[in-house]
Amino acid sequence: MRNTQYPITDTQQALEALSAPKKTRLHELWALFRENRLAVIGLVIFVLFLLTAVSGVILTSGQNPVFDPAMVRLQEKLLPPFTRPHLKALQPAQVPTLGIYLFGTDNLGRDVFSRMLQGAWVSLTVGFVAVGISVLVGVFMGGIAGYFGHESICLDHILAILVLSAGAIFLFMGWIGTGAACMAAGFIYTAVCLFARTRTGQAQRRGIFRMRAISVDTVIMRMVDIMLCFPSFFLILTVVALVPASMYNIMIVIGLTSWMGTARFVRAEFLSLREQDFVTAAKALGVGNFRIIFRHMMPNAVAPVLVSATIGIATAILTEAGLSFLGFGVPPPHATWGNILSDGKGFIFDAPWLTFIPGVAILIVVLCFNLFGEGLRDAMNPKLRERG
Amino acid sequence: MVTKRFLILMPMLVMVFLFQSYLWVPTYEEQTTGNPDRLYQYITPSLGDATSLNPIISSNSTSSQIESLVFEGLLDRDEELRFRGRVARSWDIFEEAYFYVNSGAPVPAAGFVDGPGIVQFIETAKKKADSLPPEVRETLRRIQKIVLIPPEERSVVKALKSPSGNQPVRKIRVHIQAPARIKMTLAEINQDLFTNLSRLLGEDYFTSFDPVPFVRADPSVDRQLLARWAGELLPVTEHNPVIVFHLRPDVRFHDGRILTAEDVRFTYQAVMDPANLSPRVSDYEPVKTVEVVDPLTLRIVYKRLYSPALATWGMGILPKHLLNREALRKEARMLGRDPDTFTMRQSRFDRHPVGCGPFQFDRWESDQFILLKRFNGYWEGPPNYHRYVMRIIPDLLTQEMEFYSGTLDSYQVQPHQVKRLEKDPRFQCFSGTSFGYTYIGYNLRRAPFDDVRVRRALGMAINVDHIISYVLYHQGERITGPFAVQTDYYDHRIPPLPYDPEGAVELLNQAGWKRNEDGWMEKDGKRLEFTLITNSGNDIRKAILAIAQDAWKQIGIDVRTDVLEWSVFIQERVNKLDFDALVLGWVMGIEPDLYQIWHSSQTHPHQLNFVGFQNLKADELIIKIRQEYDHAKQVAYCHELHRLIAQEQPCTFLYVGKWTAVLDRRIVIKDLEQNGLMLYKKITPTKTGDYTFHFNKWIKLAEMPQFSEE
Amino acid sequence: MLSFIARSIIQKTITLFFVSVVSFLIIHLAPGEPSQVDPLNPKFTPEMLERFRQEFHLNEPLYAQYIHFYKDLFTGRIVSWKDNRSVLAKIWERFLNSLPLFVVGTLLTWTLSFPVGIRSAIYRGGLYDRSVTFLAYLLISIPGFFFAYILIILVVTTLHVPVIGMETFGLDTSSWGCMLMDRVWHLLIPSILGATGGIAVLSRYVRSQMLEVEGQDYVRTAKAKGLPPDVVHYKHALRNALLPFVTMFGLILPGLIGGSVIIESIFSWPGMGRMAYEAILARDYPIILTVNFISAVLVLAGTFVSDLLYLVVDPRIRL
Amino acid sequence: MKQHLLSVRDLKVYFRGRDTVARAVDGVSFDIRKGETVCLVGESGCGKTVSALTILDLIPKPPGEVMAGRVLFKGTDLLGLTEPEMRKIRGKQIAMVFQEPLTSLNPVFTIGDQIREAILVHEPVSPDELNRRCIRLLRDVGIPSPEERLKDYPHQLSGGQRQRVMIAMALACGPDLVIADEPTTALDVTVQAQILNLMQSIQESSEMSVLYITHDLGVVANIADRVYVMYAGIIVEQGTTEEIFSSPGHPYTKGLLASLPSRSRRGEQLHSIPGTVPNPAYKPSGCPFHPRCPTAVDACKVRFPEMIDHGAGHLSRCPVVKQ
Repeated sequence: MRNTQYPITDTQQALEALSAPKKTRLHELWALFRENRLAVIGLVIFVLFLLTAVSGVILTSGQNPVFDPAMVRLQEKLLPPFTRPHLKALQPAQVPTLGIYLFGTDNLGRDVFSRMLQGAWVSLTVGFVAVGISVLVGVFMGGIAGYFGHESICLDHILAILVLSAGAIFLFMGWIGTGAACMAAGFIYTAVCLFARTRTGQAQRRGIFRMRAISVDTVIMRMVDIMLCFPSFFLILTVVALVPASMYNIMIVIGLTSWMGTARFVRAEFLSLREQDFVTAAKALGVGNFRIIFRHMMPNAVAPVLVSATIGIATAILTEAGLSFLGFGVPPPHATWGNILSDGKGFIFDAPWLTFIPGVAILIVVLCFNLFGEGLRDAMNPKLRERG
Repeated sequence: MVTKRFLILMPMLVMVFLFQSYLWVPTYEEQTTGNPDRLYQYITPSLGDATSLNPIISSNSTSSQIESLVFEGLLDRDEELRFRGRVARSWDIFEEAYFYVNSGAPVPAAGFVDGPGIVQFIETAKKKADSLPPEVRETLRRIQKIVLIPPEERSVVKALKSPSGNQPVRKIRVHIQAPARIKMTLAEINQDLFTNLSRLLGEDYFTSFDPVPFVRADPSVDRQLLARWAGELLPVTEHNPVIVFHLRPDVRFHDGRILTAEDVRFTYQAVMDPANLSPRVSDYEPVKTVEVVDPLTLRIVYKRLYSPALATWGMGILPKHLLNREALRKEARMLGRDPDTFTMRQSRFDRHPVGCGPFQFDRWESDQFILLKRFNGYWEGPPNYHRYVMRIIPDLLTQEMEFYSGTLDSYQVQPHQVKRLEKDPRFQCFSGTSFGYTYIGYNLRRAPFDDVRVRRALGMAINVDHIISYVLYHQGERITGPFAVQTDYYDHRIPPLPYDPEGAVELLNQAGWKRNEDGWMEKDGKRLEFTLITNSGNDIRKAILAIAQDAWKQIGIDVRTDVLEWSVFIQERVNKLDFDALVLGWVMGIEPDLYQIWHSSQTHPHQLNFVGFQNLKADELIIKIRQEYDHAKQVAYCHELHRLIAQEQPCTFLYVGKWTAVLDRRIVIKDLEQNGLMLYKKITPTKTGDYTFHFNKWIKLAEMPQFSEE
Repeated sequence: MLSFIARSIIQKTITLFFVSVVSFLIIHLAPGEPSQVDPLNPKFTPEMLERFRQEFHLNEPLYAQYIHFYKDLFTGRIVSWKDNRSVLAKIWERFLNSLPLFVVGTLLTWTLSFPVGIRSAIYRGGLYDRSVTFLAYLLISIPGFFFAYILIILVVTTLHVPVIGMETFGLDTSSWGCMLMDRVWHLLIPSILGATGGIAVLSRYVRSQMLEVEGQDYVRTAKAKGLPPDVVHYKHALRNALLPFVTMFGLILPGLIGGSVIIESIFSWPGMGRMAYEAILARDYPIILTVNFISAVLVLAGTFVSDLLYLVVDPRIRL
Repeated sequence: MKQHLLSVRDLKVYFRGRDTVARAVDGVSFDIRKGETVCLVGESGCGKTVSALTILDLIPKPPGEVMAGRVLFKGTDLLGLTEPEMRKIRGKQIAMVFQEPLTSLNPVFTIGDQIREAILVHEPVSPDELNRRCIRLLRDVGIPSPEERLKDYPHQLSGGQRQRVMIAMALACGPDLVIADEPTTALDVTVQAQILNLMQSIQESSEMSVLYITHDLGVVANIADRVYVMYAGIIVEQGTTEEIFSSPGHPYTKGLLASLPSRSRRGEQLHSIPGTVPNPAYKPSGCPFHPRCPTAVDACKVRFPEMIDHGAGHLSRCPVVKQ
């Protein structure tokens, strides 16, 4: 048979015209996501919650907030929801903004609605910052382990770090001279190493100081193992109980005790991505390490991490509520839903709304985060997508 | 498919098994009606577990609650808060006083007199006392006996630490050639003895006594140090109060041994033994000697006047035969520990105490319950209840739930619940004033709190009655000073600070603080601002924090608030005196000893006068109260001190809380009348609000009792 | 095989060492000091505090304290600072208390989750799946203590029966059967509370694992053989879906140590979690550190066991 | 003419997407007679596998859905059977051999387990008998020392051996029809030949019919009695093997034949059909092949072509190509 020439251009055009309408990845994701009605409800409430939290922080902060969550009106304590204030007993400044106690008042006569508004923001901040820390640490650790994992830490690295940290300690203890000498020696050594490396293109491995001690991957994965050895809630509790209670400490502690999953995931993802052709191609083209990581690998690895972060926020809000129950939550003056709830539980017979309003609010928001995250995860899972 | 069936059936069976147990569980009613034994048990909750049941070691409230039932002290307080003998049947208090003959000081109308001369002189003065001023006459009247102690020689070894601390300790022998000394026995303790005697013996008879010539150090030390040692070794005058206890002959420990004076002395020694690390050391530090006169008589001599002394003997008495050296060594050998380092702290006695109280120890399951059973050999007759159970339930709401379901007989009510529970026909309520007060303390070392006008203004700005009615739901009482409201020491005539925000602004203006255009108080361009702190975990304090902040904002003071975790609060802020103002509470004893909290010598870091109250007059009164054994005089001093503190307002005294306890209404007092008839009475609290005073006579009935009107 | 065991034991010992150092540092570098003494109690003097510090070696340098502590731990002589009791004895006692709660909870979780999750996976997207999903997330999302209180209040106010603690107090004279059943009743609510969360989480995992597996070719092969659906799902699919659960299963036991602090506090159940919590409050370092150490040992042992279990479950892995 | 063992009539299987319907199989009819080997040929994605799976009711529902048609097996419509009735057919009367022997065997069970299970589900057999049958089956498919292999897991076997095991499993209950879905695609060429020979020899000895699904015309030439060529969910040409190979009646068949390496001469560029199989959700109007067809005329774009009978059972769906 002879080689027949087909009018290729025509066919291509014809085929393209016929094939599925072009959709962006996001479009497709949205289309898939939209099918899951629960997830859509989750998203809607998620957005509402974000709006509430943002408006909450605007409306409840400042010198004269629209809703004052700290306004104490003792004579108006423990009023049920939808009660009108006794206007005669109040000074004009004390009258609630809405003219009604939408969610009732607490044991000090503070407007629960204002407190919930403020709490929304604080709870959200706790969730976001804690998860943000955990994602950052996790991605960083996992990325390094996955990408540079095969590289070794040599004895001279360890020595340099030891000298530097000894210098820092000396400086801290007031032995300026010794400390400065140590620091200087450390820096000079590091600089020389880096210089030599850039000159020769690669580190030459000679002598005992350049002996490979342990690989980066091992170091990081052992760190993950060590962290996983602590029962997480117990660890959080220990640290929160021992360090002074503050909102920031709680966020940091929750964040620093939950990065291990992310790190493992990112590492695995990087390990498999590193072997893939497009990375090899990029490397062959002489693209720098960091460009490869951030331009090529990170986008692939980070989307699923973000999904689990959504669920992580929900967990962080719950953790904070649990800590509040045990008396270690975010301390006043910040109201969080968790501490409104645990403060209210003593009044469960006399003022049930103090327990139920924050309880149900936490329930709904956490539920929505979870449903939203799950929906997103489903939509992004290529395996399920093919069959769906 | 087997796997599937297993996975579904297994949990179903487990659930069914779990749920069917409901049919077996007794309801509130069934617990008492079908179960007569339940009526002989008293079950009470506690938020925390006990630490140790050894009364000389433990220091928390749960432990002492149990200890008060298992152990018995020499005495306690009755309904009127007077001392009442328990293990001790009765006691005598008198004084032995000493002074060194100061042959270098002239006695008015007698010139320089030696020892026998002084004795003679006082004896004579006593005989013709009529011409003397009344106080001196009164003093002399109390002196029963005067004895002359001849000069004596002795020597002691003093250890001298080098100042830098890194050289070995130097041992220095100090030789003393004590001059003659006069010993007087007084029928009643008199802290003014020497003041009054000096009117007889000359103003500077005592003050001019120089002990230095009588001591010699070998090897010699510098003069200053020697003078200090001499002052310690040869005190010019000395009060030695003496308490003689007469014990009951029929008091037995739970293991059957008779309690004797030896046991009491052993208890004292155990407290003082450094190895035991007893927190009660400071109570007994003033004790000089404890002598066993005979098995039922005990003589305790104190180094100095110390009026709270009697109350300290309310501590539970330990059985010597179980805890002495030999017993401990035996136990250590049994446990395979080193007998030389084994102390009472490691002994099993800690968790299996044996005392002589109305209940004897039975079982203790950590964090679950402590079980006591009644002691049939109790000297006052055994209690009605057969068992006493303390359950440890760390959560108040669950305690409440358990109370409703009938497995607790009492419940410590929170203020906001009082109203609701008082109405419930199943329960009876008791309330009383507690011994703790809450206050806002100011750091008097810092401006602006060094100005009494500012402190007054701060106090006046706060509506305490408001706090009491709204935060405490009327479960509190306003106070004006640091004494227990229930006692005579508290002066009820002192008016509280009025709630007067305008007056407060006035006062601040006087102190130089003026409102600026933003409405904040300002002086020399500086805004009046500070931080008010308290510890976490106490809702009421948190509420006060919020209220104070709000109230002070009204008069133009910018207050930030901070709630800190307890240990941080204490160790970082209070102990290091790093605070502006704080909300805190003190638990008072009945004894009016305010030395540690208000004396100016206690204002250093880690001491309890952290507000930094310093007032010479107050110091003097505090010492006087400490040394006064006469109740009426003590009361008078206390009232004076109270007035002084109220004037100075070193802190804003807020309130003493009231507690309310609910009991099952079926619990009553069962008593035998003299004619042998059984009598059931409603439980009534004593004057001080103590409803458990007659606890040994309580019993639970199966049915709700009906009392006839009396 | 032997070399695998030896290697992982060495590796785990090193990890354990670091865990012990880290936990020791966390606790000792935190501000504040353990004090059995209440610093505001007027009866305590600074000298006494000093003596306590000496007794507990708190005045020594950190490394010496570290050595003291772990020497005591390994010789079994370690005692709690709070009540001078042997820490190991205390932990053992609490362990026995936690055990029934743990066993019932785990049993319910690890049985019920599978049928629920599998059914959900088979009928993916159906009404059953959607309602189970919703319910599971509801249970995951509810704050634990809130849920517990609602349950307790419901039971106490409607049924008037006690639910707190391990048994009804004052019943010790009733029949043997009654007492047993009473204990079972007290077990009911806390264990169900513990299990619901577990079931919710685990059934979600089961569902996603099954979805993954159900699409595999061998499931189709099994169907093509004419096997009934139960065999297809519960034998062919489940057995493969189980692999990731082996890891989780290895980590069940450490959960016992961490315990459920909140549930145990609410139900005043004297279990491990509550002991640990109270130790934290009292800064009872020996207990905190020992619990931590034991749980680290259990985690490492758990991972080791699950590595071995993989050998059993997955024939493709050979050492 | 032998009796039809299986005849598929006008089968339509659609997959519902979110807002699209993928017409994977869009009116397919074919027949298999007893003892005959029929090949279903076409590129990937043209609906061969779906048709095969539909016969055994193995397509995932949802999203798959049989819209129309009948699958007559020995006279009964399989599509009308209930699930338990269907299970009696699967494995017992119609067995299937899949493409990937590695993933199609359950990795966590021994091959012995898997074969035994295939027998036991249909016939109650004593353990001894069962064991003997398994060994015989393995021996039949040419696995050496079958007794030991029974205890092996799939990953311990080579690719060819795995496929032999799959075949053994398919033969376990002596089915009347074996559907082999590209059984040799994943294998080495040498092994491919062995497997094909094995299938042929078994078929000869046991009178069973085989529906052989493949995209490889080389294989077809070797084993098939008759061939159906599928494109985009429809049959475009059918006929005996010789007819199809000697005188293909459809440009698609021609294209396929032209792509066979054995047919090109040395030094000549290998022929290929431009473009790919259309997405089943967006099929072109008219003749689905027209965008790729070198001989397409304007009418092809609008009119769906009917089958044209070329006689002797050779039919094709192209009005343009003339014999």
